[in-house]
Amino acid sequence: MPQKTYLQAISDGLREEMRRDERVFVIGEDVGVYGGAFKVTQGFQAEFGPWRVLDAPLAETAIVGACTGASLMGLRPVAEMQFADFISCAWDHLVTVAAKQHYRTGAALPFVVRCPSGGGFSGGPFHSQNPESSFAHIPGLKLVCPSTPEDAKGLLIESIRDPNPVLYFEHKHLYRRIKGEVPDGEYTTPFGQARVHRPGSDVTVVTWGAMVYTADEAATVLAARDGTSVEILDLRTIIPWDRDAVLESVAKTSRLLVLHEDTRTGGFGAEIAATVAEEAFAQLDAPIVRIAAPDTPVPFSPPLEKAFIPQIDDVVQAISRLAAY
Amino acid sequence: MPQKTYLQAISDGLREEMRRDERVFVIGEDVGVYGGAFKVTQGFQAEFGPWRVLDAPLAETAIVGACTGASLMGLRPVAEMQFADFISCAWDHLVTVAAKQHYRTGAALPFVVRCPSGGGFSGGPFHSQNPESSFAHIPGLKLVCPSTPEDAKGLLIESIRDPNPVLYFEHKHLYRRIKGEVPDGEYTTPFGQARVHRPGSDVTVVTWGAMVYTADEAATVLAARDGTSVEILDLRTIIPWDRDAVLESVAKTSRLLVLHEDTRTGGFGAEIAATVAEEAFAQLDAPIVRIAAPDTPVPFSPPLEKAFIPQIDDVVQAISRLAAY
Amino acid sequence: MAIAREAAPAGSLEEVRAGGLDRVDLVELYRLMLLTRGIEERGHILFRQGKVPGSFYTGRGNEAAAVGVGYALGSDDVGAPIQRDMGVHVARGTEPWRIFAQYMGRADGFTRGRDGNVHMADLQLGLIPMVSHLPAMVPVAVGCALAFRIRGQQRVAVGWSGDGATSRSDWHEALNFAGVRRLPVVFVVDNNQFAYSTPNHLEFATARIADRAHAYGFEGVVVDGTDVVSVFREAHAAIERARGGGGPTLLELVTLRGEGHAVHDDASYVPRALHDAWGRLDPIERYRAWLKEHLAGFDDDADAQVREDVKALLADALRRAEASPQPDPATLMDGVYADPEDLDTPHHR
Amino acid sequence: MAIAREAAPAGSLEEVRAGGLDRVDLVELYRLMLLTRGIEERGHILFRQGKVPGSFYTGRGNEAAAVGVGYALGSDDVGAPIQRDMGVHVARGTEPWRIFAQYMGRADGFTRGRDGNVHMADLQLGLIPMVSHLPAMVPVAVGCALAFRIRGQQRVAVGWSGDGATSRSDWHEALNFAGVRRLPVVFVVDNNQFAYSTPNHLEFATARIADRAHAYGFEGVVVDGTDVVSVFREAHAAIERARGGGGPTLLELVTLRGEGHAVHDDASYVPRALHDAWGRLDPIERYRAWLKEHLAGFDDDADAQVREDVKALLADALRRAEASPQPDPATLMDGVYADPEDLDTPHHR
Ligand SMILES: Cc1ncc(C[n+]2csc(CCOP(=O)(O)OP(=O)(O)O)c2C)c(N)n1
Ligand SMILES: Cc1ncc(C[n+]2csc(CCOP(=O)(O)OP(=O)(O)O)c2C)c(N)n1
Ligand SMILES: [Mg+2]
Ligand SMILES: [Mg+2]
Repeated sequence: MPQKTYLQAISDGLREEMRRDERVFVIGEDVGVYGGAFKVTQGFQAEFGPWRVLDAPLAETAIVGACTGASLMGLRPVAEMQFADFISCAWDHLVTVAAKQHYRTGAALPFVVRCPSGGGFSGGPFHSQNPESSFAHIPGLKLVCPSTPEDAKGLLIESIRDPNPVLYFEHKHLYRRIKGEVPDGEYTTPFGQARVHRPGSDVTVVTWGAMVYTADEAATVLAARDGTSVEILDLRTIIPWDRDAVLESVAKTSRLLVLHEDTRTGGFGAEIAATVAEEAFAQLDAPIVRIAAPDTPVPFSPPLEKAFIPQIDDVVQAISRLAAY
Repeated sequence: MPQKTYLQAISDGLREEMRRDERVFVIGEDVGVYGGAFKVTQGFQAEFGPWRVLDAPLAETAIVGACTGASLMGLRPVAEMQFADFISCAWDHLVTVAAKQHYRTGAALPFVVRCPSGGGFSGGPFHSQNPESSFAHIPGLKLVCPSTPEDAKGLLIESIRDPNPVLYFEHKHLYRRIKGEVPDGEYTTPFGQARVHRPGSDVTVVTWGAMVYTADEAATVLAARDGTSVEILDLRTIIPWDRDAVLESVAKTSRLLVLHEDTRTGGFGAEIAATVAEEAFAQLDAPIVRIAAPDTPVPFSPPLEKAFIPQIDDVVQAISRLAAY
Repeated sequence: MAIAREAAPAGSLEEVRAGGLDRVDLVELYRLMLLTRGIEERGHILFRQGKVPGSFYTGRGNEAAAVGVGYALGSDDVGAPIQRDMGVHVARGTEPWRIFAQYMGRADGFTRGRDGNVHMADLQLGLIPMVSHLPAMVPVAVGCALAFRIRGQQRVAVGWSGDGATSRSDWHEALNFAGVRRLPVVFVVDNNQFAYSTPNHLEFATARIADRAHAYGFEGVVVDGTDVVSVFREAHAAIERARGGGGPTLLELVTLRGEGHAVHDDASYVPRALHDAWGRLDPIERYRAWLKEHLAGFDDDADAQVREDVKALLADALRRAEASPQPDPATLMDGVYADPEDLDTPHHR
Repeated sequence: MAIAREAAPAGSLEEVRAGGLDRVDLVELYRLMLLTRGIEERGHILFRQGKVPGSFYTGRGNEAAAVGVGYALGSDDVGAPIQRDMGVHVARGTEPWRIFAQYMGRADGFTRGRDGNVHMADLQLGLIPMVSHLPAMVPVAVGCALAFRIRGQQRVAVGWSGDGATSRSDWHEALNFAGVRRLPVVFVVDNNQFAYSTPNHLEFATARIADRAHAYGFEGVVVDGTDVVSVFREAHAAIERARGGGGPTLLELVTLRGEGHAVHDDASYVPRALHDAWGRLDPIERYRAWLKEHLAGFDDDADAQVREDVKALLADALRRAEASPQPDPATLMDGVYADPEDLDTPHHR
């Protein structure tokens, strides 16, 4: 299988789906001639024309609202937020109109909003956020957070075919840094199935997105240092999320660390911890630990941002304490 | 002390603070001549004039944005959302501008947004929501959810004087249904201090808003039925929240039920449960139970809404199971 | 400075016929307006009987505005009407008994008890159910128009808002996008002079809302919303212009909200003189008089016949609606997410 | 149909003087523009040296537009400038060394390393720091103006946005509210003809953005943003009109973005002919030529002197900024919430 970057995998998945299904179109700021801020749609307008790769005005509600309307009329819109942070500008439309429409009225809204998210490169408070936790509380939306190139492509195709509004969070810090094998052609990665990124037996780490790699490096450190065996589950999708896989792993390890890049209070890690505290209480041998960013905006300056985003060392220490509890 | 309704207590607190401090002004849709959708500001415009009780256009971002600007220039704005649900229209402004401003720039934004929230009277999906959990994930905002008339007044005055953006969630279903003693004149109720609504020793129930009364009725049923002693903590403020009080109560009872009217997944109950699972693991004798609405929009029709909002019976059963664990 | 065009009032029968309305249409418009008001009046009675949960809203005074536009839509066109637009649903052929079931939160209402009031639509008729947040459906109408443009279909979308709702963000983003791309969409503003208690002059600072069309690069037209014939004429012209590639139009339909914002509101903030002046312009009375004057053969008997038919229809609809069951609480959790089969509809193919 | 007024270009020295700019002002405007460009050019060098984290943006080509408005503000007025408006900060007296510290994310930057780039302001100078989300600060400027109106203060707020940002919701809600209440606020649009790669004709469908002022009930003026003297004149007139109770004005300042959207963008989507045409209108070159032609005594020597002064100032500022420490990670959690003492400022009393 060919090696591809995470970015290339997303771009390929989208292009292939547009070739297969002429109902799929792309809308966003600067997605056309410019190919998008991160060049995911580079060359798309030349191939598909200006009405299937549509440069929108600087207006996120117009963009996502257009997805609602166009999906209702039978198309399969894929919107791009220039940065995930700007999805706050379409919050009302998403939670009020899109999320509640099928439950209230039976109308299906098959569209995708791609959200380049995450920090790690001094993007500052408005170009680094991970908004998935905010949307996880809103019934009616599906949330996807791939960490590998293979999943990035398979989950994007699955997102486009899903009959619901799907927010697809692509982590910017993985775009060109992460390469992996990506199958050619058509395949889908199902929602709601966690991936065992690393099997283990002592401690379960549940995470997603860029933190999968942080967890993995921490696990490698620990394996080498004292043989602690860490099982890493990559959730891949946040809504729906794979409770069974988490509960199974906890049944095996009796110790749970939840790790995410977003801030702690009210983050999705709380939901995972609360669920396990309710459903696997008897299996737990130690407190459930959450590692997340502190409750502040994402700071710009490297020393601050490093202190903000969970680091390998933070995870190593937390796992050690947990293993020793 | 005089008995007042919850609504009257809010209105009195606001009026008194406007009399004491001429920097305080009210802005919102129909707050002037009409006195607000729920008549909280009835008669205010006659007393304070049209520029301190300002009918705004139908534009929530203009309203809350005006609060940001006016508070920066030294005033103490109190905005009214016609229903809490419409705060989704000011989400971006609140999370992007207001919440992050002090951390980034040192500028304090002392304003309040009053949000008539909650269901129970067939308001349907857009007039019944409890949006506090969504905002609880956003560092920089304070969130207030009074349940008694006394607290409603004291917390409102405290909110107006707080140097931060405060979202004040007043539960519509308590407006005229709940009466209580309310001190005359000036007093404040501090943020971050839970109120022991009912002392007890077997099971801790942590809740807020209208659910305080649901919990109380459930506790009365159980006390009569089998003598189960339920301690009810009314959080009163969600951000900041009183972790110490919760942990203390759990240390005593070893059993925790978290109850809220909003939907379950990603609700603030998850944060409370996760915190206790992390910090009081050794004290727990039973799984932490959450009772909340199911993950759907708020349905309109009475049989559906009744099945949606946690009922006394649901709480009775959950506490019984917990006590028997 | 005025920018919008003021539409002429209803003219002679010849003019009206040339505009596409024959005798049958003219009587049908009347019937639809009666039906619209009848539905809302009976809904109000149901409310007072305690059979309608929550609150209750009507579009009294807006019947001509709603029916006139609804009747001008082509069969494949779509629309997203709002709280005063029962007439659009009626003109489109929505079954009255299901509207009553909707009001009462019954299983046969269009939202099966999950939403109330006029937060509903029969999707099969090309109507899109509104949400409370105003004017959130206007960007959706634009999205429909975008789909038509992408697919090269000769279809048009209509997006409604109130006068107050034009102050909000969504309205601007939607009109701007539609103007830039010259999409086949018509924007209708039901200007009933108040947004709840807030009068026009506290909502916007132009002489007319329709003046704003210029800010988006298309034409604005002010129409007397109590005159069903001129509403139809202007709506029809705008819709056909959009269909022909001429881009959007903004139609401002001026009326006065005939009742309070909702049942609990006595609207005492509406100046009496204003209320009285517009009371004389009741769109149904007005149209009846016009018909009697212009349409040969439309006499008291003919009128009585239409009214009887409407009455019978409504009585039957009420009976049927009252027989509709309450929604089953066991279904509470169903359908938060769509299944793939939900895409197997005419729209989605 | 054009609605906005087109401002006249800079006139004779006499006209300019009558407009309130004396000899000292005229040289000062020149110095401020040089300083503005100098700061951004040196910032760019710092970026290439790896000393500026993240990305880097400049307002090249917008110096006259920014300085001209900034200089027209009264001492108690406030403003919320945006990404191309370094000149506003400079005109207002912001210390250059703190701007460099801000670029580099140092402890002495206005946001103490918590935010970057021009997401900053010296609050003491009446400037309000921007956020990324555009144009989120325009409603804030309106809120400032509302406070002035409520308090009866003779102060004015200025809210900036780009051409692209006018498509967004916040812009509409803010301008509408300001128009309805005739608040003392001036709206400035830096129309540099592109929003990232998106040209004007894909953002809006009017001939001019300033035409939209009419939709909000006030006047719009189109100004050549490369002509500092006419920018000052129009800004001054609008600000003083607002101060006098005349309500808002919309000023559209037309330029061409002089560089890519940010350092990584080569702006190859800008048509070459357009680029070349506007290249000849570099606002600093243009103003220098104007000064030499109109201001007696402003010869090569005088020019060189101003440049030398600016150079020295910048060299010193750079040294000072480089000495500023990195922010201490131990402070990461401080100040998410304001303390009561934070209200003990001139603004908040
Ligand atoms: C975003 C939003 N804010 C507030 C409300 C509450 N509300 C319901 S109807 C209404 C007035 C609407 O006025 P207008 O748009 O003129 O429509 P009308 O009811 O007069 O037909 C208001 C403020 C709402 N529905 N949506
Ligand atoms: C709400 C929002 N969406 C997207 C962006 C990303 N973005 C940053 S600058 C820019 C273009 C802005 O164009 P314009 O308003 O014309 O200002 P200019 O940069 O040209 O001065 C975009 C799309 C943003 N900052 N805010
Ligand atoms: Mg109205
Ligand atoms: Mg621009």
